[in-house]
Amino acid sequence: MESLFVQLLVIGIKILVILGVVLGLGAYLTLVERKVAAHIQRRPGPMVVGWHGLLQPLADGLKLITKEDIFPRAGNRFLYNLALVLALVPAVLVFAVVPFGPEFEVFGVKVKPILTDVNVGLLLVFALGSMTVYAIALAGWASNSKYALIGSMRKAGIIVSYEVVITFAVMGPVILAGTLSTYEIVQQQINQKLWYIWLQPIAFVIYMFAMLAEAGRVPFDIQEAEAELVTGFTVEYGGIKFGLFPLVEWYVEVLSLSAIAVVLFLGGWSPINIPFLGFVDPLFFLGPLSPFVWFVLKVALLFLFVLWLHWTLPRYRIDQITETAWKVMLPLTFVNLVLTAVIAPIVWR
Amino acid sequence: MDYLGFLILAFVMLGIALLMVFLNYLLGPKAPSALKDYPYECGVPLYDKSAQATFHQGYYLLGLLLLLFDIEAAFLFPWTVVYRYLGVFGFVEMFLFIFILTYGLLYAWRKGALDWQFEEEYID
Amino acid sequence: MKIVPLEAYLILSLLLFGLGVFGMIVRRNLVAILMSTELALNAVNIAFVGADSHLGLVDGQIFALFIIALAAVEAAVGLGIIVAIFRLRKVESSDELTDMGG
Amino acid sequence: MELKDLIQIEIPKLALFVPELIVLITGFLLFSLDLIYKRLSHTLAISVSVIGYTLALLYLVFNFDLTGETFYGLYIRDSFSSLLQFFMILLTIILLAFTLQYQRFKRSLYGEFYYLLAFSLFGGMVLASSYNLLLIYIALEAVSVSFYILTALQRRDFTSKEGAFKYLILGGLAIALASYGAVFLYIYAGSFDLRHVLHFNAPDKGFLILGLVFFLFGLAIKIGVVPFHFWLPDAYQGAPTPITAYMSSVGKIAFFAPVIRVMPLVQEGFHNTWVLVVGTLAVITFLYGNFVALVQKDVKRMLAYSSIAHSGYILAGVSVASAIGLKAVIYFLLAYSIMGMLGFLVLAVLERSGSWENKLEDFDGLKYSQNFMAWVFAIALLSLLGVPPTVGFLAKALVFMSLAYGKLWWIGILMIVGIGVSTGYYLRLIVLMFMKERERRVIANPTGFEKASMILMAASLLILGILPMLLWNYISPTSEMLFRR
Amino acid sequence: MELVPAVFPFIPLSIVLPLLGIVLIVLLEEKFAKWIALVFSGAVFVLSLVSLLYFDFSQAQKVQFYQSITLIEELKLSLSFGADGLSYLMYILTTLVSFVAICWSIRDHQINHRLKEYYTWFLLSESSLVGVFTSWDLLVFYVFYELTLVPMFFVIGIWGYKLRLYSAYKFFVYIFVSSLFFLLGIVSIAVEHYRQFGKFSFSYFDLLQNQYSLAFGLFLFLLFFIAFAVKTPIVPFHTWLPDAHGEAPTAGSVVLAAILLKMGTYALLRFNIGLFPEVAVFLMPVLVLWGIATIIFASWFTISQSNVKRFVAYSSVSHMGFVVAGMFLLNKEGLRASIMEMFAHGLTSASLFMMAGFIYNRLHSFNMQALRGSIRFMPVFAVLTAITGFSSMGLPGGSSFWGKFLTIMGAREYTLQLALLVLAGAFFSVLYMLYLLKTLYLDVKEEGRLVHFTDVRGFKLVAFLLVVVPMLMVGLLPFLFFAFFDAHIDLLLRMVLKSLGGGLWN
Repeated sequence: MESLFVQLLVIGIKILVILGVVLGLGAYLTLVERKVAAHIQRRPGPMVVGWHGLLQPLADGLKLITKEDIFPRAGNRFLYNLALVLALVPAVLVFAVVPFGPEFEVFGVKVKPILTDVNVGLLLVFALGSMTVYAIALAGWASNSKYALIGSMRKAGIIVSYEVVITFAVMGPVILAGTLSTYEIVQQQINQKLWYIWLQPIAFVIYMFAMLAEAGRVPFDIQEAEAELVTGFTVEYGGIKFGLFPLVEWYVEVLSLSAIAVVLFLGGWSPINIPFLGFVDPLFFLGPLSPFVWFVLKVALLFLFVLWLHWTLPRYRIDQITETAWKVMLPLTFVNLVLTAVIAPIVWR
Repeated sequence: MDYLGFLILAFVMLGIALLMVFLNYLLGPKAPSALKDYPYECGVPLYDKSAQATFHQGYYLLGLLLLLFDIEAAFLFPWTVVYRYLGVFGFVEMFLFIFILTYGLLYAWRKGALDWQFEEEYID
Repeated sequence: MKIVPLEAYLILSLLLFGLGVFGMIVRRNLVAILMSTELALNAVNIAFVGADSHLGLVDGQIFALFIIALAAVEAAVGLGIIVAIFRLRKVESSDELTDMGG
Repeated sequence: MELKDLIQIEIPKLALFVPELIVLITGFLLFSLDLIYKRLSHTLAISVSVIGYTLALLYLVFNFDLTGETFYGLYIRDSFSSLLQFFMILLTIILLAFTLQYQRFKRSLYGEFYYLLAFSLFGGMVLASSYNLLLIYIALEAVSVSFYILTALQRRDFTSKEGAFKYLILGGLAIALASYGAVFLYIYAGSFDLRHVLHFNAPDKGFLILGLVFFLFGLAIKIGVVPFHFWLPDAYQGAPTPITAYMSSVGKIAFFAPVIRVMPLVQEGFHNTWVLVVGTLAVITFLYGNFVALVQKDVKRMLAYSSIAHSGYILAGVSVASAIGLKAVIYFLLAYSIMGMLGFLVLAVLERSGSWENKLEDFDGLKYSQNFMAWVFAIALLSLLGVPPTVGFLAKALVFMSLAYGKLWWIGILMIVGIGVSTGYYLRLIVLMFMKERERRVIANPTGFEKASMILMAASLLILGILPMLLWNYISPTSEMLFRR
Repeated sequence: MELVPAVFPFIPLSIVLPLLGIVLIVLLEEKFAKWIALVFSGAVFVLSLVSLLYFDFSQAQKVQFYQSITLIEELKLSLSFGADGLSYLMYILTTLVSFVAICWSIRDHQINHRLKEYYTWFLLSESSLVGVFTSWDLLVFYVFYELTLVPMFFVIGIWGYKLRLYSAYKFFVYIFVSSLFFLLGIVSIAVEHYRQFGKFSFSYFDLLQNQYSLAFGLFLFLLFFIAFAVKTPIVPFHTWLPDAHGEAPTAGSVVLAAILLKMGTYALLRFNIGLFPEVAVFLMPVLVLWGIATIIFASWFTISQSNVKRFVAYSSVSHMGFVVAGMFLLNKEGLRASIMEMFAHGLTSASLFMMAGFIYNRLHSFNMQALRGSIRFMPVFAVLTAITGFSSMGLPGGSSFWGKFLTIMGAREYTLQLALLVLAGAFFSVLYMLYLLKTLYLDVKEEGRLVHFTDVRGFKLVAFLLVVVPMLMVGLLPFLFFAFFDAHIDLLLRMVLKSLGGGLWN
């Protein structure tokens, strides 16, 4: 048992890492997106600010911060601001239960690279994920604008639908792992020498779809629908408030959900898996750093996949989105759940 | 103690979020004008003073469905964790549960609750 | 280790419960009344969890889980009835539910 | 300790649970039928329900002596639960004879009706057979939620929705109160089993009394005891009339069952408190119910208030926490379930007449156009009033007897006042039906099934009154058994 | 009390036969209804007369024809029937008057609709009345006691006169509510039996063994008394009676006055005195004076009536005053007087109501002024009325004579003043009856436009004769009737004396 001071120190470092990842990386992901989008569309993207636009996010941020604080008339100022807080805080908090790698020892202190390793970690993820509904509904409501209201209702409807789907989808891996702790789930996958994606392809696909929907990514970005709704529920937000909503929605959430996907299906920090036989690590030369790199790689891969979809697919209608959730995905998750329950004894041993 | 880090992070984030809320107020210019706070309406005058009207009933239905299915999920999670100790008994129980759940879904489907434009007669 | 004494849980839950009942009585909006009943049920949940931490058992949490579920059912039915009421008549507040002289 | 060691699996003794299981399966079958057919054949639905319930009933009858506990002691089958379940199933079967015509007339044919009926019946049956607060809570919700929806199942009828909403809100409050009571009982004894809780001997009984008060107040709302009765008249009036009949009979049995189970467990320590609290509630209930019923113009609402009053009479029996009181209570409960149901069912048939509005004037000279209905209604009313030799009389006599046993003369005298007041409104109906001359055509021809059911019920009111041992021989050992426990 | 088992089920048969009749009436056509009723009530009447042969008058204090079926063992609730002398007398009165009522109805013009129902109610009433007088299980007694309400309620309400709805309502409410106190009393003593002997019982014989403290006994006595005081009725509780009797159809009034009122006094005698002799003694002065007050007030009310039916009804109240006063004198003469008056009043009131009904059929009015001198041209009717009137008045040789005379005797045993009070009451009752007879016989209408009415004949004559002949028998051969109840009176007096340990009201 280390002293309280050491514990606090470790926690502080972890928090700094998370904040760095979320706010720093999150901001830079805007640039990544713009670059990827541009290259998909055969154009260069931001090139002016810095080398290949590397300073673009900073410039954007500065611009947004120095805008005037405008508040729509007849709105509710408290809820208007509360919405922003509610959007930002839970989204970042999800990272508290993301395990970035295996336990290691520095200066005689054992450190788990996860902020809060609790036995209900996964539940925490969904609890926090549900909070976004409040943020969005409040944002739409407090803005007192029909565009905002419609956008927020659509978004809330989608989240509501996919919340159910995603909850049932993750039950497969949980059955296999027998725990809700995110760290333990990864550990189980390593012990069982199995990425759960091999046994849970349906769940994985559904999870990815649900992730897109929750994060408001194409093809499920009907709440934005620039052509009809301008920018949906953020239409009355200005300045940095306007900047933070997409940051949270498009980047932080996608990142966190991708990380959870990696944890659940792709074996977390483990290297490439050959089912039931073992792991092959082409990055062995990195030594103790290799798990972290693997983790980042997998998340990045998923993120890029999302970007790729974003700039490739058209947009669905709201009824198609919700009806797909209830009529196709939810029954599929049920089937998956029963199947998993049947085959689960194979992996327990 | 497990949640200490979580709490600290929560407070830190709360601070950051509040900072963000007031950042524009602190740093931005202050030049109010009559039309700046006018709700966006594609340039035409506002039709309704308040946009906080009641909305499409489909959203209510979605809310109801979420309420029910999410709660069922809450029942399934404990089961998923201890499933390996329950054996066949656990499987049968769960199967019944999922069966009933599926039934409920089918019911909602059949009654049109899942359709965006549902038929009117099922409501009253 | 008991960090929080039982009394604290009970006082909190009683406050919430009282708030729920109070809301049921004074609120006029149908949805708000419904939410008040949910509040009361959640107060019970807090009390159950508190009792569990006091007694070192888990039964109370099971009860709480059931309360959550059935509260959801009740809310669903309640919302359904409210929607039906709205469809028949644009009711603004519970004062207008007086067709039977009640 | 390992998680593994905490888990003990008990294989349920399903033989005990078969009647409930059959009802449940019937419910699911009906549910499936409603799903499969876009336009459900209601005759089919009714046949399926009747067959299912009859099977359950037969099982119950042939295994009446089956007793035992299962589901980790949550569920108990004893003669008490068998008796109550028998009545619940039987009354539900009878009810089904009346629903189709009524709904057809009101254009409220819903497939939901049948399986909600089945589920609420299931809930009621479980409610009658548990000492466990958790199971009581769940069963209570199963019954209540079904009732909320059933109440609202009248197409394009605002009163129906209004009644349902009020029922829902106060029902929700009731559930919250009851579960809050469960918290205190849990804190007191660390268990949800009422037997364990009430026999637990802690020096400080504060939590026990607090818990019991909350728990029973919650149930009191469900039953319709007076300071908490506000939902009842509205819900009863707004609900489709067969449902009102159902709520006043099966619902009442179900909601009274836990109270009856608690009653024998009342200890010496707070016996006086029990008598005072329950007795006072009983008195307020029947006095209020009777006085308010007296001024009602709407007969359905009047019968609803009379239902409140009868809850009061039953509670008066409950206040005497002794074996004779228990017998009186069970007898009264079962008797009321028949006569209350019959009263509402008659209205359900009469409502099919064109301009019928359940107003008092509608009953003028009913005898001339609807001889049969008038007679049946008269028997039901006389039984509700407690005129011998109907079953209602013996029930009241037994309650009086238990009051005499408990030396609660004040309740007895006040109960006479209550009954005296009730004479006013019951007799008024009989006077209107038989002695007013106004010729008014009421066209509501009951079908054969309806007629047979009504004859059966009216006859049973008389027969059980004349030959009380038919019921008594089951009730007496049951209550002795409950007291031994 | 000793029980003598039945050789033949006379009493159960008398209860069941009318019910069988009801079944037939319901099943057959309407035109047969009256004949079925006549046959069945006649059969019961004959049955009761035949049973006279088997009644052992030497042991009239024993309960004879006793039969019992247990309903609930645990509560000792049983259908037990039987008759001691007192019950038996009432039983015969019941079968007689029921038969008379049905005889009368057959040619009653007022009874022209809903015949099936009408006769159903009368047969039901007969059945339940027999049950009342012959039940030895208190709860069963109560059942029959209440059951008598229902037929009369319908009879008043459907075939009555103008105020029939109000009267029916009032009748039912008064008696129903008051008898709930009686019910409370019954169950209380059954529970008291449990306290003292360890088991519940509703059997009269078991309950006789109960002992009560004076305060508790007083409470129970009052519970019983409230019911019977309303039923009897005693003056402040009598207001239902003129309405009910006045508005009922003739046959209904006959049954009401002749038998229903007797239920109250019978029950007072059987239960209040039988079960609580100590309390009866304790309350004796009050109750006797109350009875006398009833006589005087009721007489006063009677004389001020302009409606002849109400007149007769109020006269019934004053007669009941004699019954109550005599009963609570608690000596041999008083009790004899009381029982004789019960029987006699059963006959005279029946006759008087039939008289009123008969005149109504002729004149379509109950107004005293309208019927002045109306019976001049109906000699048979005039004779019958005269006998009835003088009997009721208490003329020696008339049936009521014994009731009044013996009451005065009984009162004299205590003090002269009391006897004088009773005498005053008797005087008043003479007064109003004379007034009635004067109106009927001596007054002449100014217009002098008198029609020759048809005299009484056929079924109505039979009905009249059936009550007038026994009336004469009571007046002239009282000892025949003393044989019925003297033994029972001795038994009661022994109980009273035992509870008292000596002198009365000195």
